Amino acid sequence: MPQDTLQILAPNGELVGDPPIDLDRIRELYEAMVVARVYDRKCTAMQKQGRLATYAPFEGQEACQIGAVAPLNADDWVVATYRDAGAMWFAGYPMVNLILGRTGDERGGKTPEGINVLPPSITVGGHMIHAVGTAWADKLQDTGRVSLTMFGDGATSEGDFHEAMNFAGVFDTPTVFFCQNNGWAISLPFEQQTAAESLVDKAVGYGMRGVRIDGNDLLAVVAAATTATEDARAGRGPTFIEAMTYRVGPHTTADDPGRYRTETLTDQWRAKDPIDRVRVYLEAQGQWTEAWEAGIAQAASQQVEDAVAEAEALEPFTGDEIFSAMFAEPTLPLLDQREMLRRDGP
Amino acid sequence: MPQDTLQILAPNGELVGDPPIDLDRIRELYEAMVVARVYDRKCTAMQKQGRLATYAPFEGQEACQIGAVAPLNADDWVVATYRDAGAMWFAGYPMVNLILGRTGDERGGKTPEGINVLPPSITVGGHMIHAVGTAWADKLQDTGRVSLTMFGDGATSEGDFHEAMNFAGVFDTPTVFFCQNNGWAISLPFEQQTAAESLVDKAVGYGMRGVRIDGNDLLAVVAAATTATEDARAGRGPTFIEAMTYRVGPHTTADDPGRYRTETLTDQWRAKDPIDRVRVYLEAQGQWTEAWEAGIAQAASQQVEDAVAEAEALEPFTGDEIFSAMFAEPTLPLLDQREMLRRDGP
Amino acid sequence: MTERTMAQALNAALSDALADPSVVLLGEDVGMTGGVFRVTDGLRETFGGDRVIDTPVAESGIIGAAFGMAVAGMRPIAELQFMGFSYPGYDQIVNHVSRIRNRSRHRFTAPLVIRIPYGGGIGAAEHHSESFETIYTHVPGLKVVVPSRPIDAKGLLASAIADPDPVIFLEPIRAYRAIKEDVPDAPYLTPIGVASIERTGSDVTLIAYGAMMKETRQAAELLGANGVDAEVIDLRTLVPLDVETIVASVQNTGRAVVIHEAPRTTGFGAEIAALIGEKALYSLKAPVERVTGWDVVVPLRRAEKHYTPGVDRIVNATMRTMES
Amino acid sequence: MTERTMAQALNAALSDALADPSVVLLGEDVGMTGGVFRVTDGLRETFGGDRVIDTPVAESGIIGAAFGMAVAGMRPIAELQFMGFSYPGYDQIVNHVSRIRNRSRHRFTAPLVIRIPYGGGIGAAEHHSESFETIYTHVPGLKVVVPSRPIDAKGLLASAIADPDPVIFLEPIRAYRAIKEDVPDAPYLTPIGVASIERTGSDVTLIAYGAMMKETRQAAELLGANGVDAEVIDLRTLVPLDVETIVASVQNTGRAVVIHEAPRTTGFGAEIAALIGEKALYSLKAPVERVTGWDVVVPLRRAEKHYTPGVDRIVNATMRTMES
Ligand SMILES: Cc1ncc(C[n+]2csc(CCOP(=O)(O)OP(=O)(O)O)c2C)c(N)n1
Ligand SMILES: Cc1ncc(C[n+]2csc(CCOP(=O)(O)OP(=O)(O)O)c2C)c(N)n1
Ligand SMILES: [Mg+2]
Ligand SMILES: [Mg+2]
Repeated sequence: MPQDTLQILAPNGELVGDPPIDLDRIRELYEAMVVARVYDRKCTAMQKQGRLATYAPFEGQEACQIGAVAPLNADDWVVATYRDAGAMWFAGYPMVNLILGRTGDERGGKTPEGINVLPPSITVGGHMIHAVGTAWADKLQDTGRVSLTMFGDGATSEGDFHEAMNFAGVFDTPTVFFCQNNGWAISLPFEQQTAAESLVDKAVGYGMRGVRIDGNDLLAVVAAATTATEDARAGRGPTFIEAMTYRVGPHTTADDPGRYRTETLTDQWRAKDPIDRVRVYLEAQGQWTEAWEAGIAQAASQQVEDAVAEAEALEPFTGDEIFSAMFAEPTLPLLDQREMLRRDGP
Repeated sequence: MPQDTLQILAPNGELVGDPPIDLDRIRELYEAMVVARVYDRKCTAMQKQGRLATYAPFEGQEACQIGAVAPLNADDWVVATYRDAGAMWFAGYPMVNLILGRTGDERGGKTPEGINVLPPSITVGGHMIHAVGTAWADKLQDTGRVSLTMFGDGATSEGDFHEAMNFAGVFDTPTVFFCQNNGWAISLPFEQQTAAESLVDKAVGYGMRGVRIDGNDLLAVVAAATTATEDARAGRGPTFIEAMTYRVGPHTTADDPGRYRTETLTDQWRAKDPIDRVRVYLEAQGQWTEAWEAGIAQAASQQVEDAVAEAEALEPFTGDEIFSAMFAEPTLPLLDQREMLRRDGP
Repeated sequence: MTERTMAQALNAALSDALADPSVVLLGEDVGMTGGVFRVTDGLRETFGGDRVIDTPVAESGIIGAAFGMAVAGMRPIAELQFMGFSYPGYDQIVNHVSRIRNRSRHRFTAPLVIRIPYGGGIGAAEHHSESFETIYTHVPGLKVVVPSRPIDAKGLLASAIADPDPVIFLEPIRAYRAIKEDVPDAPYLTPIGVASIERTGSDVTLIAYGAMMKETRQAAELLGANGVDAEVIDLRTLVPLDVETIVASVQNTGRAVVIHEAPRTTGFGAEIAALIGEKALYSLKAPVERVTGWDVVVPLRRAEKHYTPGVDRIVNATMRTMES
Repeated sequence: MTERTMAQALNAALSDALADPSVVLLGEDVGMTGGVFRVTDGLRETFGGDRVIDTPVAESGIIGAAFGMAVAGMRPIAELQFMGFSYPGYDQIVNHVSRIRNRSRHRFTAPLVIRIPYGGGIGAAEHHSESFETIYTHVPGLKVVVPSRPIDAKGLLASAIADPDPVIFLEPIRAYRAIKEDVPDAPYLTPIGVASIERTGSDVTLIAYGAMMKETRQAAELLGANGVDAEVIDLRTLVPLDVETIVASVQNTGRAVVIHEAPRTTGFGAEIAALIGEKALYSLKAPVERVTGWDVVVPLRRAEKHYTPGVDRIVNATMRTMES
């Protein structure tokens, strides 16, 4: 880790700072990390069986996925990416929706009422400004809500990142910018994405608070996310968090990391696993048993299987349905086209 | 001026640092500033007479216009904006071309061979990356050329600024980013463009050298531009320069600054006029006479008049000609359209 | 009723809309200066800087932020200064604004209006004369509206703001102050998706929209004086298009001329001509004529006249259809 | 001659081009991984990281930088990963790439190729199945090329790189590996602006390009088996369009069906239909049929089949033209 990187729980499971949450809460978040990992591995496996489309695993980033969301209220906004299924799920986006999306079904995007998690952004960079807009609306309407946006190191190269950061600064919106610097934008290593030492160096250029943390340290993530969320909610404006983490798996199930990296670095990061260190800590505190973890994992695995089964059981869209959500009401030309499809077939 | 702002010649004409150039060169640059101001005022006047289209005056920014270009070689690239006529002219773009552009004639954009000044960018923000591309080509082809791009404070809000700065940093291109922070993006004051204290704070986020200077101080501008240009030429990569200056005139001849600012601040800046202070200094050095200046001004005024007359004397494009520079050779569909225009008239 | 220019009629619609606290207006220079074309004049004074918001120069940011606000339940109206400056925001429009309803199966929506001054004819600088409506009409999920006169401008803008879906609202620059007409003072809605038959006629159908309505109306008068009875349709909405009105008219007249200042290739005239060919082929007595801008960059002031279709070009094209 | 897929044929053209030191290739993941579709496989190893350049994720930056390089005399080839990710670079393309020659009256030029994989049919995620060729064909100053088969892909890409003007080079994703065919090993140029008559026929003209050529060829076979003799035109270039070949064919057959997977409204089919209506109206025995994608977001994997025109749709539309 570079200097000035907040760490609370060291890779060996020892505390090197003050935990921001109590043991019960750590257990809850640990459980969520385990579920997330099971979900993630299960999806990868199911993709190999051809039951899911391309999948972007987040293994190694579970502390970010769970910790960034931990301080949020149920109705806060979450505006995240294709790699943030863990975060979205923990924020209340149902697993079946995630899976539906991965089978290639638009109905996955239908977040339940009351939950303000947007469908994942597939394009890189464009979504961060949305979390400025939602936050701005909340500020203008004084709802007290906060908007969390999650994105990768690669996304900070896009012009839209800049405009989002700048607007958040200028309009002082309650937005939390949570960057998972996982070392790679597909095959491009961090060092080739920017000449800056660190992404957090960008914050000052937007007049924004910036903090760099050990992204594999659940407690550091929770601490930084909590401060940022509280600041935002209290009207103290946006924060940029750079979480140093690593994508230990491929970019997606279609990617072959062997083309651009060796396993050495990856192995070093595996040794800093975000789940292991919390387990070691919890075990030392007498808060962890193998049986408990097995139970969680088993339930999670079942949940994913069920979600895939549910998704597969759902009748695919009819031709008619592809016209039905372009507008509140289909326009006359769309009805005309629906007629053509009915007449001539696909 | 904020702290850490390089100043060499104070507004009262006294040296507060070491001049980067000798008196002869200062006289040359002074002359150029006078020509630029005469040109600028003349264009404004001619626009009022309806002889030119909308004009964007740079009065108050002459030190930037001349000083930024001063260290360049004849074949270096200059990629600037609608407000940088002074800089473009000093870099070798003929006055008649500038005027032609202002009468609304594409032929103004035809830079003479050997001069690498691009036609001015009318859109804000998009052109800076071009100076990364030209510099990159020069680096790959080892020509030793440097690319200077000039832009305003407002342009730094665009996503393209970010991508340009980032690419320049990553690919270490010989590009000089010269930002004239003239306090306004049309009606938006600097303080509402960014929450950062200063634009130079952005440089670190791109791993780039950044320097803030008194943009109304010719010697500070020349010093900073010379260092940046030499660094670029020597393979030491890009520099970001923030020149603190002020647009004392309207945004364009179509603008009414009374809608968004009072004259108080403008008057304060008039007192820091970039030409006056050099005159005071030169006079103190026995290097300035009224007659000399009047001669320069007279010649410059004549040059503008001549350029306008030349532009007006030029036959406007025929209908045929609007098709003639879309491609190296007009395509068949374009020839077809040319025929239609010939047939049916405009 | 008050006599108003289009700019004033739009201002009135915006002022009416801002009475609803969920409506905000944002863009470059919309507040302090009242916008490049003064369409938002006085609104900041009335509704405050939090509701009529001057933004940094960042079109993608403006649209992306407005999108987020819309998703969160507001009714933002984003103004871009010229169509030539709209392209940096194109990704936000295509990839997010137009799609969030479908992506979320109606759960999240973007009831947002993007106002874009467009078109030439005022001898402006490069990028200030664009007519690229096609790049918006081609995008599924957007409505595209183009008023040609003050009375429609007010009612259509009110409808656009009330619409549950995103609307690209194109404002013809040279029509902003070209004419004044009586515009009702009370708010009203002019429906989106309904063309207006401005003049009935039996010989030929002239189809246009936006700024080109001026030349089209003039051409119709001239043709009338020469014994050619032209029906004139002002489309008013490009998406969703009022196909029925067009087709019915051409079935009646048997001839059609479609007029726009956008470049010819895949301009909106291609769509109209194709539709007429599909739905009224057997009524056609002559090829549908397209009178359009050329596939060139809009020339600058001194040569712009060669680009924008003039009355002559419309008349000549129409006379050609009459010869068949 | 070597049997090659389109991806391999493109790779060969790129490899040939890189022999010229002024050619560089830049884009996201084009180097180390050989690109999302492996079209640039092995090129970095051969020509080095300075010539085959992995860039940050910034489409506007990629195009803007490539533009600057082109202006400075190089021949950059920019790759965007999917058409759905091309929009952030749209401003650079419209406002600079397409215009610098005109803006500088030939003094500065942008001989640049922008390669964009496009189109659906592989059940991809959102934004990975776009066919928005219209937003490029509508822009004056761009050439737009779309190969449908390996042999053309190599020759057209070589021509695009050699072209003195900017070329948008659209690569149909599902054709990358769909077929192999013999492709000459030596470099050659396939001219831009010339359509290819793939099959002669007397009853109807089927006009398509890119990935849709597959279904179009199949439809023609099927129609042939049913006694309908279809002429098949592969446009290969959309701008500048080979109008003559299209018109001559339709004048002969009297019927036309135009096929693309792009959305219908102001899709390229509109342009073709309009042109046929203009230049061959009196030869037409039936309305020109447009078989297109719909004005909807391309559905995801489970429902995509309702979107992309299939053989049946082409056959049915063609049979309808035969009834008149
Ligand atoms: C606008 C855009 N350009 C390119 C892509 C292709 N792409 C998908 S993911 C990715 C890398 C993103 O890296 P990063 O932001 O670090 O996120 P990570 O995948 O590492 O989580 C790229 C280039 C895209 N989805 N959107
Ligand atoms: C992409 C784009 N958006 C908006 C505009 C309209 N516009 C012209 S100048 C300007 C302000 C630019 O401010 P700044 O960069 O500070 O330059 P200055 O005019 O002060 O020299 C704006 C918004 C434009 N030309 N291009
Ligand atoms: Mg990453
Ligand atoms: Mg400024």
